[in-house]
Amino acid sequence: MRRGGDVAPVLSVRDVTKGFGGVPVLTGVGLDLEPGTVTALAGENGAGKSTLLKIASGQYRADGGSVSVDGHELHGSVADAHRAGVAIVPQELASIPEQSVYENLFVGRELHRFGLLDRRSMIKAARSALADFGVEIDVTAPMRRLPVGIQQIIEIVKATHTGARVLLLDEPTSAISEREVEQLYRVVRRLRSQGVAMIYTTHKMEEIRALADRVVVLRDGSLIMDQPIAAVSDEDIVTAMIGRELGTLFPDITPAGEDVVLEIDGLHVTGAGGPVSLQVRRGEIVGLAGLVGAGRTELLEAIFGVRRSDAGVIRVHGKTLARGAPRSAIRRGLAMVPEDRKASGAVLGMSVLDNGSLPHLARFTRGGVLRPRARTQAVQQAMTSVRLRSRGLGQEVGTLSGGNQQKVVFARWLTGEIDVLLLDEPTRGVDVGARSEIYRIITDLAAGGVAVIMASSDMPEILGLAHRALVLADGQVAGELDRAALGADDAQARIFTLATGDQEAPPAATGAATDDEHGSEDVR
Amino acid sequence: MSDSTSQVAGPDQVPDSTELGGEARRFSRQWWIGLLLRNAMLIVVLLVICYFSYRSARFSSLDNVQTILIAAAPFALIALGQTLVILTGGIDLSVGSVIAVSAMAGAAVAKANPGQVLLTVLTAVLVGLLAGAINGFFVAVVNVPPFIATLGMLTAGSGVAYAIGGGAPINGLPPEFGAIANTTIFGLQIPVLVMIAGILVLAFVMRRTSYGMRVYAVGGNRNAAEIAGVNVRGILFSVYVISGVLAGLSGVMLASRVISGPPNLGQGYELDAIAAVVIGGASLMGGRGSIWGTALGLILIQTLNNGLDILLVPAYWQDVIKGVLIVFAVAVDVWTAKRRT
Amino acid sequence: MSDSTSQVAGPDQVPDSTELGGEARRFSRQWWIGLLLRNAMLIVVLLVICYFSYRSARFSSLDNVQTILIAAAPFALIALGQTLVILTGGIDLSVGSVIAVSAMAGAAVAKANPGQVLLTVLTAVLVGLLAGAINGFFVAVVNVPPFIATLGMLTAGSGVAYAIGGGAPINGLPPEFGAIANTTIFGLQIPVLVMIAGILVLAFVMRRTSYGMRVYAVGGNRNAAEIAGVNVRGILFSVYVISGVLAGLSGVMLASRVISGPPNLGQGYELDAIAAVVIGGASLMGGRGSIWGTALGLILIQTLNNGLDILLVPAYWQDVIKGVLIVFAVAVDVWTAKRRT
Amino acid sequence: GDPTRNQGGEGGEGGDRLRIGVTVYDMSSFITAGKEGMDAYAAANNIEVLWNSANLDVSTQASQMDQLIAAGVDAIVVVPVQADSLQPQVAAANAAGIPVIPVNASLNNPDVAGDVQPDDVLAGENEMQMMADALGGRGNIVILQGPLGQSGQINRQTGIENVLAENPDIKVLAQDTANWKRDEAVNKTKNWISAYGDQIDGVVAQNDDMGLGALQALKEAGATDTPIVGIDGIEDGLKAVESGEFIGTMLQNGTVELSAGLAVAAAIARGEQINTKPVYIMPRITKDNVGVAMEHVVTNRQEFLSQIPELTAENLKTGNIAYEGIPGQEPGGQ
Ligand SMILES: Nc1ncnc2c1ncn2[C@@H]1O[C@H](COP(=O)(O)OP(=O)(O)OP(=O)(O)O)[C@@H](O)[C@H]1O
Ligand SMILES: Nc1ncnc2c1ncn2[C@@H]1O[C@H](COP(=O)(O)OP(=O)(O)OP(=O)(O)O)[C@@H](O)[C@H]1O
Ligand SMILES: O[C@@H]1[C@@H](O)[C@H](O)OC[C@H]1O
Ligand SMILES: [Mg+2]
Ligand SMILES: [Mg+2]
Repeated sequence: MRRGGDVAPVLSVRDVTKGFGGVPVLTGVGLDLEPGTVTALAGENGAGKSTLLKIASGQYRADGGSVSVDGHELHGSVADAHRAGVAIVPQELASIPEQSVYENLFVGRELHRFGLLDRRSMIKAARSALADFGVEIDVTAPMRRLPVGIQQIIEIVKATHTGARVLLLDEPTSAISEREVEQLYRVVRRLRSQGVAMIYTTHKMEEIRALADRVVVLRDGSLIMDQPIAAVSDEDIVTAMIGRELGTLFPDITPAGEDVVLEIDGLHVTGAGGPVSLQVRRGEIVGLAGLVGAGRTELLEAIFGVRRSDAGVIRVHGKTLARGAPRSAIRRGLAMVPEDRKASGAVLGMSVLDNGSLPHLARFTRGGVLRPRARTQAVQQAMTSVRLRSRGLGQEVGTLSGGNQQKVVFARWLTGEIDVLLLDEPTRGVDVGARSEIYRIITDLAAGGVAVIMASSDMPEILGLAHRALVLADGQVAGELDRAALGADDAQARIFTLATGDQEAPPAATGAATDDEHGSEDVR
Repeated sequence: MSDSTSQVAGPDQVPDSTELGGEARRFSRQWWIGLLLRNAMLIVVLLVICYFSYRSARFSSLDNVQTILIAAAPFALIALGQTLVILTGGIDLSVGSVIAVSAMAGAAVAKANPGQVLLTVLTAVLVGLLAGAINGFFVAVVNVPPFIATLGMLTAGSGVAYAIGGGAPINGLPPEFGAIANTTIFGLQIPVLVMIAGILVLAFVMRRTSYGMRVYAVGGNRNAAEIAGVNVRGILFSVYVISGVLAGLSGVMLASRVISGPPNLGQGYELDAIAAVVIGGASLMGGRGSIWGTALGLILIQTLNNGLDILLVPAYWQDVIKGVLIVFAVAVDVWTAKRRT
Repeated sequence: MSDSTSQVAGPDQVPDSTELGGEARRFSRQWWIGLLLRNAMLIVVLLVICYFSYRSARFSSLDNVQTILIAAAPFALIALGQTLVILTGGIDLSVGSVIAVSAMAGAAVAKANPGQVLLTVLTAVLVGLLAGAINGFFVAVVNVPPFIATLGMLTAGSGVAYAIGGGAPINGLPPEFGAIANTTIFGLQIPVLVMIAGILVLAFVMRRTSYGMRVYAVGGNRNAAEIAGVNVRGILFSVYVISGVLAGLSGVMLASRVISGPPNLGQGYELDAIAAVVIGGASLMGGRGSIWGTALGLILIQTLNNGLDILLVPAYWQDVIKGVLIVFAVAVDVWTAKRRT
Repeated sequence: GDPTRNQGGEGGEGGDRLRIGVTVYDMSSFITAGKEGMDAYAAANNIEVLWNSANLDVSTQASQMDQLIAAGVDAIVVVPVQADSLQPQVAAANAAGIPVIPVNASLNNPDVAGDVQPDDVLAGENEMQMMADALGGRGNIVILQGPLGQSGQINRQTGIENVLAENPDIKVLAQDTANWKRDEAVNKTKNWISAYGDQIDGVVAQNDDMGLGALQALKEAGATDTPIVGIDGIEDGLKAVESGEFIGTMLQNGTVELSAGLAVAAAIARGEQINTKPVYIMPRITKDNVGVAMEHVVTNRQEFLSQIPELTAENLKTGNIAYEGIPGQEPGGQ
């Protein structure tokens, strides 16, 4: 245990308070970070974690209390914090879409030669820094072309390479999968050994266990636990977070029906792999696993029609669906929860009520005129079912905490009838308490006959919820695991093997995996 | 403070994003400060009005209010259309030219068919609609940036306006042409009535209909709107068409008021219209703004135009004062917005 | 597709975000198509030039190229400043007025101190700098939306320009005042040289210095830039100052070219300048655009202005043609950009 | 084909066909009417006109001058955007042996080869005198001005002030620019009506368009018998004179004035001896003589245009370039 007590803290937060529009969000939080330690910061969605980190990195000014680095007080300015050596990986990714990967990595600390930009060296350095994470991409490509997962890795690389003495990681792993998480662990441990003080926010217990020296829990803006990791059990942490005990995370799943609801045949996603063929039956939850960049997001987007596809047939209840036409998809009962809630999920400037009623707007109007009561009731109900924490339906979604935004993006589909639910990282950033609610809703929907495809980088989620999992690699189905296989001890290892393409059998480019109605034992 | 999880506005409470937390009690000091902060621009406008009323008794006379209203009407129409366009994250630079083209077209028809007032108005509106549809096509379908699509229309439209008159204004219009703008109903001239109707209808549409909500959604986040099933292209197209139609209406009313078709009518109006919208709190990035805000912006600009004339401030000093005041008004608004959260 | 993982531009290949993957082989059919698609706007511009050259031998004469260059110079300067401003996601509507104010100030100084050419230029530049600093202050520090801050300056500045001359132009300027714009070095007039220098210097700064990279970053994502330690306010302030200084320079050169101080000099130039920047591929949302692109946009606009005059196209048809062509050029560019990725 | 390709050299080759470059400030209605006069004169006199419009931008006009010089025209007629400008361009033209003739607005440049200007001071004096007479030398007026700084605005203002100096009992309540425009004038006047109510006894507008705007404002305010006077004699202005809504206007017939400008330029280019600086004196139009003006400007325009070449040639000889047979005008009288 590193908590010597005699080591001077690098970062100390004293009695910080903060409110928005008169509503307190932090109520007197104090925290000391010692060099070479990792502090896990946990708490429900909306507990105030991100707000605390934003104050520590100068993005917000605290209403009361102080933040100091090495005894020098920071005055709520990003520049101050930056100068003092505080770096942050924000929860909402802060990449510069039009700039290249290497420019994103080096902006603010550009490399020079004879006083001029040394692009060549930056490119080289960028490549090797990313190689550290096993990511090999064209670092001169613009950031906007990369999937969210890769962007998140780049954010991590950026923050970890600034030579910061205090590093604040706000849910750095929400969009990346196991393999990349492992690389992140390595980096965090290396930085710890170099004496960097870190706060690591996450909703995943494994990550807390794997990295943290100490765990701090916030609830409703107050600090209610600050303990060495060894001193607390997982249950202690969860109870501290949600103020109650959590039952089982994954509800039981009802067996799927027989008739096929969604049928994909030879779909070629423009610019991605393929062909992909698959079928989802009534009440079936199909998990999509794979590494970052495997093409899960692209596949879901193509099915829903927001991404172009070159060839293939999509059928819903046996009737062909026009490709590339999201509105007709919605009319046919499809719904989608996109991966990137900020870019394509919520309209951040609009209220919870408006966001919540957007997908099924026609249900809440008469002759084009809104029916306020029906609308409010339906949205209210949907939002309550996911335990949304907001100041009311009138709150702007952009001012909700990250996890609560995710809940809105998910719950807004619950206001009307749907047949097919396409989920892309549905619980990204959602706390354990609310997560179990979302899982319950997903299984309830399935039980009611909805066909679900769920892409997720959260392995337990796939293992615990899916009737069947498809593993994607390079835009194609590399293999399939049925319920039994998913329940087996080696499930995780097998998925990983399929995803990395290390298996004996090549990932035949066929839809073969799906023509087996009853699910095969193994990969073909 | 956030006592339990979700606190939701009751079904009959109109949920409003500017609403303060339910905690802040009515009429408390906090509440008053909040009220002031939320209505900074309104207060600025009221101060300006008070100043002019204090300086000249004539300013607040009923006659002068009429004068302000009739001067405001053609601006108001294009500012309304502009509000919708800006809410989608676009901009319509062409309104000034569309005014000119439809005024010229209307004037040409009126000259050839004296007495056919309805035909005249219809022609002007159709010309506006056509111009708007062209803008909308390039923005929504071809994906040309709105600035360029409508700048092209601004330039080309102005040329067409001149071409209609062979380079000259259309003079010698029949007096009936004047009826459009100069008929008075309930003591108000038709353009003023049209303006009031326009404001009420659009305010209703934007707050109470699904169309309004979709316009906000498209401007707030185009991708998200698309995934939520909004016909993004249709919405984009529609706002340019509405803007065009309103500009056409504005053009024919302006021309009717002076019974003439000058090809440079409306020149530069676009900037004043956009200014009104932005003063009213809209963001040029889209998704934020309101019809009421625009009305407030219009009142500020028109009040300044009128009051400074009454105080006999020379035109160029008027410009200086207007420029400075617009920036300060918005600065105050920005400053209070920061306090508000 | 997605043939393999890492495709990196070789170290000596200038890394450029528009570069196609290294895989596409040189001179293959693919490569040619890529080349065409990437340079759609250049091709449009070349086609326009070819057309004019074919229609009139006079167009491509050396004299006429000089005429185009000297006409382009004052626009080029403000378009360069505008490029930086737009890269940060802002807009500078005030350049037209800043041209007028600094021309009037320069003219006033020149009249009082005939022969003091340097003093004249310095005054104009300082006036531009001051105007830019005021814009920059309101945008960077007070957070007033750039559209409003610079619209205020546009309005107020135009008033000030008139006020300097008491509502009239400054007449009877000494012939020495003409030296600034009408002196020829190596066969090129000073404004042309200043324009060329401006383009080269700024192109260099934007590609090769951290300042340039940070300007892009601020426009690309303000928050990200801030977190990465970029002095966002400083950058924002600086681009408005640069734009102001260049407008000041542009103003004094314009006035010197005609040896006159007209208070309406530069009126409406802002739209042409912004158009050049956007035609050059910049996004008004910030973060995308380039000095070379702007230069291309300038060439398109100036070539049209000149060529249509030479072909004796009536002024109003010129507007129609210009408007249509600008939209089509950008439409082609947008269309090819879609094929490209 | 290239409209300019065949005529490369100095002076042209086809007989003594002339190529004359024209650059005007903008396509205003005045200029549009003037162009018709020029075209008529050019067609009858073997002249090719290279017509450019500067969109009210002085630097565009400079570029158009450069272009015309490079094209080697025989003379340049310029209707300047800005008085007192284009010094370097005039010098360059002179260096290339091309005479420059400003028309309608002055350049204040001693090196111009000719100068064809309206007497705007006199026009201002005349309109103000009409108003003074109508008011009986006593009352309150407002003045609507052209764009500040334009020579028309400055000189007409001087004329107005000259007459005001002789009429101390006429008070100017307000004066400001409405930029020659009707729609600006209507709002400006209405605002003044708000400020002064029925104290306004007369409106002096520096052109007809603004006077017509004032007329509308007065009508809206119910003050229909306020005297208004304008300048230009455009169709609607003449009609207002006819109907008594205007007490009068000063006729500046662009067709006649610009055609004279072209004629002077052509004569200079051909080396003919003429008065190179004739002055255009605007005739006073009142109810008594408005009929003839109306015929020339509106009702009988085609016929009038066909007479333009002859009329212009005649006027050049007599020296009264404004003569068009309006009752009160003398062919030779300046
Ligand atoms: N700009 C803002 N305006 C109003 N309220 C805000 C704003 N930012 C945050 N809040 C509120 O502050 C509370 C704390 O949010 P914060 O983002 O810190 O939560 P969090 O603990 O990071 O949650 P998550 O796990 O979902 O990321 C939330 O209730 C949120 O709605
Ligand atoms: N490690 C990588 N190396 C190269 N290209 C990658 C990599 N990761 C992603 N890509 C690119 O991303 C595309 C797939 O992105 P997509 O978002 O569909 O994947 P995903 O499986 O959903 O991953 P994520 O979980 O990050 O969203 C690929 O076509 C490829 O171009
Ligand atoms: O009379 C004016 C004329 O002299 C000017 O050239 O253009 C506008 C007219 O009203
Ligand atoms: Mg958070
Ligand atoms: Mg994904």
